[in-house]
Amino acid sequence: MDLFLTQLLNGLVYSVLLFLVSAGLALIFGLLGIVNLAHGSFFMLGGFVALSVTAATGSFWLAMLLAPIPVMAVAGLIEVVFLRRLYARSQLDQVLLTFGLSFILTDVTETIWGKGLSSLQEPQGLREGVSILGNVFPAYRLALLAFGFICAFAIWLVLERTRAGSMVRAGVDDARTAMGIGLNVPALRTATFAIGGGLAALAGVVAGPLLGVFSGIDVEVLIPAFIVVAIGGLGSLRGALIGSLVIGFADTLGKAYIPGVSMFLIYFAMIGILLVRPYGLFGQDPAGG
Amino acid sequence: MLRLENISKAFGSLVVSNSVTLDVTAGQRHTIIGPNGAGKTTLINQIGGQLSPDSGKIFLHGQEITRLSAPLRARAGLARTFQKNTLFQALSVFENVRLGAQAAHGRTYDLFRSWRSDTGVLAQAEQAIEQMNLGRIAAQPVGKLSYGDLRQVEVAVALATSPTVLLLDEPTSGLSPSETAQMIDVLRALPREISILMIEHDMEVVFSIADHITVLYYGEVIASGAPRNVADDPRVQEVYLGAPQ
Amino acid sequence: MTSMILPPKQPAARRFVFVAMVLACVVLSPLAVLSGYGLDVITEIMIFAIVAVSLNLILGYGGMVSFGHAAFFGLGAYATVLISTRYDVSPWLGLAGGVGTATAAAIVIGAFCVRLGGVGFFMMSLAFAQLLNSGAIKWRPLTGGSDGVGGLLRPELFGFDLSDAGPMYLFTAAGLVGVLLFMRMVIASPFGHAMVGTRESSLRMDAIGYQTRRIRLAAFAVSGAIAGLGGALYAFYNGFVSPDALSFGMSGMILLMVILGGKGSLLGPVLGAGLFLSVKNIVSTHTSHWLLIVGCIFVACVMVCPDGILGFGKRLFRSGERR
Amino acid sequence: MVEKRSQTPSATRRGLVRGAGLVTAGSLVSAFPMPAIAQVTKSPIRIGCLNVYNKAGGIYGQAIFEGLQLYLDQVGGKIAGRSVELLREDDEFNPQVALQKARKLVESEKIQILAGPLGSHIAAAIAAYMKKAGTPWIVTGAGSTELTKGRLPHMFRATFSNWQVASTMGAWAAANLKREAAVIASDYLAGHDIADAFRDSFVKGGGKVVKEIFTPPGTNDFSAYISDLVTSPPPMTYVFYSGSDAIRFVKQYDQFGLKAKSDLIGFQSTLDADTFSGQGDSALGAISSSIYCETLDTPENKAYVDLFREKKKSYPGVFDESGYTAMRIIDDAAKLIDGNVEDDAAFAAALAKTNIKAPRGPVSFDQVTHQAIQNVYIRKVEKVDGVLRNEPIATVANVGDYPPNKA
Repeated sequence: MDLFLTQLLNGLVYSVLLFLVSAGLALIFGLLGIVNLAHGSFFMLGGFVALSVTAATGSFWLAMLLAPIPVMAVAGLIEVVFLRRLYARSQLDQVLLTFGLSFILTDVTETIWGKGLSSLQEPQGLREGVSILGNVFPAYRLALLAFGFICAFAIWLVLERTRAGSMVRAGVDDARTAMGIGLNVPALRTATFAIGGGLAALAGVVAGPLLGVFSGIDVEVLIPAFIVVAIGGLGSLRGALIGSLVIGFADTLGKAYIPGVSMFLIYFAMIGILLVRPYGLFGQDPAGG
Repeated sequence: MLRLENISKAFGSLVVSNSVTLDVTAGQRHTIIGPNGAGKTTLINQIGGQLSPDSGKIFLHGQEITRLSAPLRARAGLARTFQKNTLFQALSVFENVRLGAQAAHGRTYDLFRSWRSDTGVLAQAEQAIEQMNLGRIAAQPVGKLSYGDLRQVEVAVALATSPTVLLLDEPTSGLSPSETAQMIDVLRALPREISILMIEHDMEVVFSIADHITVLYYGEVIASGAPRNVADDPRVQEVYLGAPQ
Repeated sequence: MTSMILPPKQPAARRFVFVAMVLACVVLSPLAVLSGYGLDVITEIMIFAIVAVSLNLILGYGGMVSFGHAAFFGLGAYATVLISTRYDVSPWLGLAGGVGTATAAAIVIGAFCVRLGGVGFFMMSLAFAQLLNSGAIKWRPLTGGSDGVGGLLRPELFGFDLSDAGPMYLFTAAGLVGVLLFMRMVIASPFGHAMVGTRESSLRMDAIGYQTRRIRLAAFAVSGAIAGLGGALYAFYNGFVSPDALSFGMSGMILLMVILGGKGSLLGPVLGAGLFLSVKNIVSTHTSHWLLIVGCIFVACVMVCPDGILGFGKRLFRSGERR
Repeated sequence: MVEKRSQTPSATRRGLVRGAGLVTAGSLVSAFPMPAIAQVTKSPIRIGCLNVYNKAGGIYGQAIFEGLQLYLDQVGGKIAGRSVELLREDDEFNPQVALQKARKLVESEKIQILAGPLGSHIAAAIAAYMKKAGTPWIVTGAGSTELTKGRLPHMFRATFSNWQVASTMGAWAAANLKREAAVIASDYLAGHDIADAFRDSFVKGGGKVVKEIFTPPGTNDFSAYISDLVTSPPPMTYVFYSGSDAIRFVKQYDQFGLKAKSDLIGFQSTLDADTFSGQGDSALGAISSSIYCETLDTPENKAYVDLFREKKKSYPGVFDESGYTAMRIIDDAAKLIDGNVEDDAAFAAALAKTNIKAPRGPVSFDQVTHQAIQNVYIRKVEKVDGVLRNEPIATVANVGDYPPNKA
């Protein structure tokens, strides 16, 4: 296979990984208006829970299924105990709260699982390479690619095509009206935050075989995820997808062809796009107009 | 003083200003009336510079200001009030008004002097406060004022910038009858050096202040002239009172 | 002027003497009590107090939430070290260069950031800080990459060798007092009021004739310059700087100091810096659960006293008075 | 000695304590009342443990600390009849913080010896200060070749130097493996240091480096670099990574099928006991050089590994052993001067005389640069009883310091 095509494929895989991380972030911002700096911690927590599940059962698939559940519980709890009191406050307070929570979650994770470096093993059957036009490409990465697009489609389907989705969107558009027509907005918010956290945890599990599972990965994934949502438009899932593609390709192709400036490329992209479109590619001016 | 020529503006397919032309002459008390959704506030926003028109021209003292930013229009002598509360919540009434005076007269980029030292600004602010009879609440934070007081502070802040043209966006909306009467008195007492363009719903206010009325209907001027003439205009009656009687 | 409207002025002269005496006691007493390491710790606190004060200018008074303030701190430090060591000139020139570089960068970066409000500002400031951080890591020949760059020797001042803890402490204290006096002046100046007005309602500021972007940019530049001074002092203090000085974590730490102490007050950030670094110095030696404690401070601060310790104290004091 | 003391009159308490130590060592007792001296000798020995304990490098800092502790526990918590206090300070892998913490340990905590740090940039940052302070300093982790060039009189590197480990591999690989190699390493001081050392000796041995890649620390995804190698695979690839980067790289190297085409060889941290759990079978068969190998068949090592495995399930890595041996060296030196560790100069002189059989093999110090002279092992990753381990396949005995450092 042509080297360029391989690099494109690498870029696509990295984009999918970024999308899985940033989708939850975008969801939470879009629906709750919260810049969640603890999002990386949910990702990390998902990986560690999966580590325990695979250690106990040996099944990666089971880990994928189970790991998001406790993380969702933690996220839900955070929403009920802390965030619920902060919706009326400034965005700064929410940022600071989640920043503080990320420290706490890191410490808790290290206390439970230690500081060691671990990684998840790919599920049986996806460990080998697949030959594409004469070159080996890891089967797991191809599976991840497919999984990412399925996830994107599923999220879109749920939000746009189901009753639950329209309830959530109504709650976003106008909390008071939504309450007026009998929706339980506080419960909707808790559920949204929990689902966002669960998505991050799921990303942590499927990224485990590639990125590893260790304390410190939270900040490592948080910053690129932030760039993605800033570029795509805060709160827009479509934006998160496009932003992931922009950053995934810019980063991978940058590393491959212009290694000297590859580190800057993603920041330049972010600054450039924010300049032209201050609210990101698919973002909406919160002030309207 | 202030002249609008063929101002048009649309949000998508919704036309909010349709070739509006109007003139505010020196010292005039010009009032824009019209039913809800007539595009009155949108028009004020275009004059103030908060929105820019799609086409048409705006002149202030004969100078075109269509492309000028809001702060530059303000410096050219155009002041306005807002319907929704955009005052400086954490500051006192006096500080709110003083900021208005400082904009026009002060050295805003002076970091090395106390605000107290700028006596010209202080005098200007005090004058505006006295004009609006706000002395009794001058030291109170704006965030804690009653609605009626807020409307008066709105006008005081605008006056403090020493405008030549004053745009008032429904100065009496939501006021009690006695507060409304007070506001009418205050506005009538303003010197004729200041021309006023005002949006107003309350016909009593309109007829006690205005010497010229323009009627806006779905973004279009359907009548303009002296109060008596406008009141007799059949189209205006149709719009305002429903079917002709 | 009618005194009814203007808030009363305190009798100036006597108050000034009193404040000056208290200040002198506060500044001089550690010299008598503490030795080398203790003075170093307080010196570091004062340096970060300067940086926190600078962030407070745009955050507390200007309402701009920056998550990239480490950019100016780090640039100031880098420029000071690099100018002094690479070009072999007096560290004083390095210090001037550090402040100058930070100011210039603040003007350029600010021009981008002030166009955006709220989360956009937050993101943009973060992006620039990350960009500089990457630059410091990547540009190894100049910056030494992630290993950092050192070799700055503290100069002399009026015959006192700043490489001793005492003179360095006094020099930094003078810097902090100077910055605080400057801040006090700025806050009370017409510009300070315009800044607060912009924070409260930029729509209204526009409408009464202020060019709010320009005001925000000027505030940003002043803030960047002060942060650059903090960075330059830090370069003097440590003789060394690494990309950590430009990092996400550093920006967060500065932000925490401001919030912890109380934003929008003159002394809040100083208090915040002191408290944060003291707790850190004490706690990190005795427990490995340092992160947990920082996190809890953050959360408690947001939940219980969003206006910082200073604000919390004031509220307590007031409610006590009412009873 | 007395002269030196009068040259540096110090009003600090540390100065007084140090002075008292000098007096005892020099047997100039008469001027001081006896109880004061007795008190000094009885007080615990304070050892500063400056390392990174959180963040990415935290596992290594923790390993070193636990190594120190393990030896101390083994000897009953006492060295030369004095109890020992380990004062743990986290340098956060930040040179700025490290310098401050070093000051704190020396001036405020009044330590008699410093053990640490892990980062070469940390060591470089505190070197000037430590030289001025004169407190003995055992380097337990930082490997930069340049560190011993400064010849700090009281600094001893009781662990590897990058040059020792990497250049040994270069020479051995040129002679015993392939003649062409690509080099890929982390883009910071240690990465360049190690790549240079490997390249120099590899080329000297007749090898050729066909490609060099430096990647930013903390790279998430190596696929772009690996794909680049896959298209025209070099016969072997020499790798330096540590921590999470080591795990990611080795796994991704395998996932892309590069391991089958290009032999994976590397620096010790790339393939060590602590990375195996994350790397899994991807590490199998890879070859690395190190000053330590957990399966060495010596009585010292067997006893050590047994002791280690009583506490932990895993096998010890390079940094576990480094901490353990560092404390052993401190113990021996302290005994040599009857526990009078307050005398910096005497303590340093005693440290210089170190000659022990550590788990890693014989260790002594270069008398000029104070770099540990020790064996370097070539190791291969094998699976024994379902557990990955390094097995020694060759030994290069008594490797010293980088020759130019001595010149």
